[in-house]
Amino acid sequence: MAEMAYWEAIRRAHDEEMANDPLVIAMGEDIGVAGGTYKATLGLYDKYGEERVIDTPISENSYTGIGIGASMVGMRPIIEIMSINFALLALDTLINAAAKIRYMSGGRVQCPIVMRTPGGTAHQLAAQHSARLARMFMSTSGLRVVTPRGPLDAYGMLKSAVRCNDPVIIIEHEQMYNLKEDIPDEEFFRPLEGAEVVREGSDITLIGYNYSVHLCLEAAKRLEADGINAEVLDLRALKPLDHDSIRKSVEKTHRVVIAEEDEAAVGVGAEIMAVINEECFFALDAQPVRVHAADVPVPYNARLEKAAIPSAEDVYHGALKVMGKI
Amino acid sequence: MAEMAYWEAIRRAHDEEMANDPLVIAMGEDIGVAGGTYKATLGLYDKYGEERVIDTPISENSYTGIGIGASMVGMRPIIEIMSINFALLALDTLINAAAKIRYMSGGRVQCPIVMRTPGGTAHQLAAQHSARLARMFMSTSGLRVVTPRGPLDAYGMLKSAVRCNDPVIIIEHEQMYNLKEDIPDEEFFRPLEGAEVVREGSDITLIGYNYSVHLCLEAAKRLEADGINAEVLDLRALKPLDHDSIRKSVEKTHRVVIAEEDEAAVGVGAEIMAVINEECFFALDAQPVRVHAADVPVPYNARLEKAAIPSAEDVYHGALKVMGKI
Amino acid sequence: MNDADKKRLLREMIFYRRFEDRTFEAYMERKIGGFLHLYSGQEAVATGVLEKAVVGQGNKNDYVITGYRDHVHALKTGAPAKEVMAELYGKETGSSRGRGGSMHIFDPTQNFMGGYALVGQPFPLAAGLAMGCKHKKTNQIAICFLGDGANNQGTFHETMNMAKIWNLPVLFVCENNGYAIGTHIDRSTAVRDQYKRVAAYDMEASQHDGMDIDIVMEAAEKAIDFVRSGKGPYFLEFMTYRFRGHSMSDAKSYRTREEELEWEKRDPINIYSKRLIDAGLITQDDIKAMEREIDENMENEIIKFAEESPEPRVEDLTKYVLDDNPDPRWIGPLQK
Amino acid sequence: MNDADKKRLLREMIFYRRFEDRTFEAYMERKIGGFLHLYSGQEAVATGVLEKAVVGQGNKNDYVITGYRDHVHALKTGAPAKEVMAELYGKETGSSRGRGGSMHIFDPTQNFMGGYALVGQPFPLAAGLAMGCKHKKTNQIAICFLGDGANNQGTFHETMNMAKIWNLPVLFVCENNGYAIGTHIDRSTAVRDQYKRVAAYDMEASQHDGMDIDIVMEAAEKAIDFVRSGKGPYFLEFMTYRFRGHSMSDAKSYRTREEELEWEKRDPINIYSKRLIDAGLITQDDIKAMEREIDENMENEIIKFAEESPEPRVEDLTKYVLDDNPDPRWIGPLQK
Ligand SMILES: Cc1ncc(C[n+]2csc(CCOP(=O)(O)OP(=O)(O)O)c2C)c(N)n1
Ligand SMILES: Cc1ncc(C[n+]2csc(CCOP(=O)(O)OP(=O)(O)O)c2C)c(N)n1
Ligand SMILES: [Mg+2]
Ligand SMILES: [Mg+2]
Repeated sequence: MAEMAYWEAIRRAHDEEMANDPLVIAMGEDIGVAGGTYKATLGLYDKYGEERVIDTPISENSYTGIGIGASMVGMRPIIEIMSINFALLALDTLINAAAKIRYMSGGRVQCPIVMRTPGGTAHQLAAQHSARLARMFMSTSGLRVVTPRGPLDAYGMLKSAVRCNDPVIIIEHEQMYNLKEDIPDEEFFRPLEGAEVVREGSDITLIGYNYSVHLCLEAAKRLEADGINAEVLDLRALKPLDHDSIRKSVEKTHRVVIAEEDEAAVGVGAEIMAVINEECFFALDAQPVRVHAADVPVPYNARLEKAAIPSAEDVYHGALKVMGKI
Repeated sequence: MAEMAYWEAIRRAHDEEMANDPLVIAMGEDIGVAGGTYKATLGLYDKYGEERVIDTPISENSYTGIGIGASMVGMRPIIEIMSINFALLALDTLINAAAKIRYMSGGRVQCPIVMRTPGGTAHQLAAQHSARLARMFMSTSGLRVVTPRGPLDAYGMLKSAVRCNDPVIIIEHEQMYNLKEDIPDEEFFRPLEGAEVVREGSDITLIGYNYSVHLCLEAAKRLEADGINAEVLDLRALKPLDHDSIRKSVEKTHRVVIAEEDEAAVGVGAEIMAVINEECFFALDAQPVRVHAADVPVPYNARLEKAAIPSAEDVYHGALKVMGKI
Repeated sequence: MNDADKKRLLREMIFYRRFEDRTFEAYMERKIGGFLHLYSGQEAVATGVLEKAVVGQGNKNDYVITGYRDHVHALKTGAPAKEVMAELYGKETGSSRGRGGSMHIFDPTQNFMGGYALVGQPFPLAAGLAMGCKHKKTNQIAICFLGDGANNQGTFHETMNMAKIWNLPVLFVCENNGYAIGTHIDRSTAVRDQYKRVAAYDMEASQHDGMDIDIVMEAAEKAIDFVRSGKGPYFLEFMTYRFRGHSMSDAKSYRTREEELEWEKRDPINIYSKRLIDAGLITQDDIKAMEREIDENMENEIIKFAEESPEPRVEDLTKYVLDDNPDPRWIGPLQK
Repeated sequence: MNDADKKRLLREMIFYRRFEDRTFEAYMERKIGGFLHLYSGQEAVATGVLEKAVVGQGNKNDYVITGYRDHVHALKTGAPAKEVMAELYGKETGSSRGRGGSMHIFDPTQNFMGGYALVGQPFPLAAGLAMGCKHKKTNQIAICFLGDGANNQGTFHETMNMAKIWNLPVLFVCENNGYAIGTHIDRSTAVRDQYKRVAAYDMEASQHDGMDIDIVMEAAEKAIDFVRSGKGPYFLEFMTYRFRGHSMSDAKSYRTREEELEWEKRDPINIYSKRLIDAGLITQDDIKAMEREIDENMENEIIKFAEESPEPRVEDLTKYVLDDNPDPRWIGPLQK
């Protein structure tokens, strides 16, 4: 057991998987000589060489495509996209190709790539560097999408993603790379499916994923002070989505807040709301509430930026509303 | 008043807007000499010349970007993307640029482009030619998204879109181009906002957009035979979404089916469901039902393709379920 | 190349032409749906290039990938014609189990890695296949066939650059038929000679007649040797013509009958059959007999198989979306 | 160019350097957030090129567009320094009303059409601006400044091709500083000389020293004449170097101190001031005085303005997403 930062956990997973299987490679901008913008591959260029830790040109669609092509002949590429905003450039190879190749080949060809990319607002990065976009991947058949909330999952899910035979998108968050957690020294894996109750509670369920889990946990603490016992559910996997865990928790608490940092409507929260309607409508004692970002491109000014995205405070207020306290 | 096909209506709107304003241009693959895959610009190359009806190379991201740049200096480009699947190649210029330029310039620069593109399944076009994707545009701040269900809107909304100062995405459908409707001979406009009740009813609301409105209308007819009086609401505009009309109809009928052809979860239907939860939860007498496509890339085989996408029959069954009849 | 091989090659090209003609008929009879893009006129390119590659030897094959005009490329790698036809019929026995259709033929048992409908998308996929070969040191190469119009897509540029800097064993074959659907190359492309464009990546390239299979084979042999010997990527351009419309609904209003006739005079099958006849290797009658035999086989074996094969079961709609037998260690569910 | 202009040019370059230095300080004081990419070392390029374009004349200006390293380009077009600094401070008086920040300076009153954070995105936007100029027959041109790394993006290729076939009045200026963040050009790009890449589009191009503003101006004048006279696009490459890290958090581990020192010897400000001193136009003391005056102005006018300006109001969060005063005829609501 040792404390490890999120970025170190990712780096360790890379290292172990590359040591384990020579077919595992990493690709991305500045991941080699420079060690990666968030240090996810620090030192691995020296250890595994430039043919396995590949610095790419600024050509997102095609280096993703090259990773996909390599995966079709058995390689296991871990593709880093420096920021999820740039992933919009790679949606053709990712969505039109990787997500569909297994299906349109009648199951005869597979694309076991991993794409890692941080989404989310950080510190005033403005409209072109603050998108979240989880929703776009989550709505695409043929992909797996996961959102590790901390080092444990960041490590264990990356390792699983490398071994899984499907294209897996791992959505990280700029504000989580320095987050720390105790991690076992022995190798372990964390599954790519299944939501997780990260705090047991009985009065209300706060549902989050990626960074918003932390907002939920903070809100739960504040609710406790008010005598409200909140359960926090980390979705972990957005696709496939774990309906059972959602239903179970709602059937227990009868009240829900869904918290996400995402930009706008038609998001993960909407889908959760729909699933709750479809699977446990009559278990609800109150109208579920979505806590999400304002429907604006993210502004540069710090005050506006803060106003644009949800805080733990907003989740707390959402919960009070559901509880009928405001 | 004369009967006009959907494609003719679009062609007429192009023609009138180009005659009205020399700053209006059209761009796209094979839209000039060849007149457009769906004939939306037939004859206009001869009439307005190659500098205004521009055949582009197969370079979706950049010709969209060129249209955006031109719009920043006052031009009014109508950009055709031959199939919405190819629009994935253009999301960088469309979403990272066009949708954000007004905001990140503090309102000082605008991008009045129109992008027209058909989404949807047609006749066994398979996974790479059958995407629908409305959801991806609908969830992007800074865009307007409309889905004309017939010639009247196809004509009147395109004309409004050309004059509007925002980037407008018009999502057409391969199966609607030959659909006919009576259209006034005099020029008219149809607004880019506002849902429309296309059939009044009192027992249940069937909500659709784009092609699925026709599924709803057909289902409504069948329900009538069963003595169920269905209201059909065409959303028309996905962004901004007309919450009022949705609420009004739900408050009247207390029961909802949402029908869409889209691929999977996190779709338009999920958002409608969330809006209903948020705005008229207690008006609901039954759990709302989504009728949507299976969560698969679209298969080639005709039988599988049919099974993958919803039919009027499925909407009808959804309605019966909501009515407690099955 | 011995005489038997020459006759075989001629037979192959005739077979490919007949195969495409037959799919056209089946399309008219509504046995085939979707888009159907035929290869008629361009046979010498795929046949000639792949004759010089490793094909028909299963997983020892070089990797081949292309666009939506993919039947012939698949067939020449060794994909069974019955299965390709069954795919067009949307049958469970089809190359892609009826899920892909004409634009998405796959046969990984022959390393045919698919036809793709997004123009330009196969460029990076091909470079990726090559990266895999290089990495695994298998001495295989990747061959990517695409049209002239595809070269205007950003993926062309991005991929050429990476193929070069990483020295990937990939052969790009540009089938320059002068048109992207209805748009003539001169109206879409700043440079007519496509092979000149890769000078921007310091890549080896050359341009050749694509209607004469002997010329194609000679050029291909050199290029494949170059690539296989580890010298890096190569870009081969062949000047050719498609005799039919872009796909089924094409009225061909964008080109003149004169232009078509000019090219039809250079039909690759006529050029090659004349050459073999002139050399005394074969007679007109032999060719007639060959055609008859091909047609019989087409009906009695290939079409029959496609017709009689079962359709996919609707219960299997959601198969093949993700791995249908995933390892629970990686997938879960999470132990609670 | 007369002596006063020469002195003005020197002053401008010194001002730009000081401006960037000052933003660095403000960033350290946390007055500025986000990413901050400084232009120090490359001043001769934007200053020299735009000196030969139409700038500072409001809507008569040529259109200018660039990436995220955009302060100096904006300033040289005529964007008020106060407003650019206020933008970095996130203030309502900023060039982009505090919504854009360092990477997104806009000043449409001077036809400065923005800084963009997506590498390669300005290529097509620039061609579009040029299309507008051509269409409206205004005799303006569009000028696009981008780095060497951007040339590997697909938009480079797609846009060069269209700019050429449509004969657009656009000047592409490649500021080749040898690096894309931490990746040296030789490791990312098959061809080191960027101007050679546009031969693939039959586009006019040339390469020049980007540290000597006289050389820059000479080359720019020719290129701008070419473009303005309707001969089509032009690609100008300047060899330059950024003296600072890519952005604030850059340890520059990817390059050697020797390389940096080599380039620092060729500081464009030193080269030009030495030339003016040698020609007897100015003395070292004059320059010192100039610097003092610049610094005073920087603090008393520019920084003061930025500091004292108000922040945007939170109530205005949702302004500027769409047209805030749309015409109801086009927008609705629908009459029911
Ligand atoms: C990304 C994308 N854009 C547009 C299309 C529509 N489209 C299909 S084929 C084609 C022309 C391609 O021409 P070329 O590459 O020369 O191949 P050819 O058909 O001549 O063999 C176009 C534009 C597409 N399928 N994909
Ligand atoms: C599409 C995209 N990919 C990656 C990045 C991350 N990134 C920012 S600047 C940069 C390097 C660009 O280098 P160059 O074009 O040479 O410009 P320079 O910074 O040297 O001025 C990269 C990779 C980005 N902003 N956008
Ligand atoms: Mg072609
Ligand atoms: Mg650079």
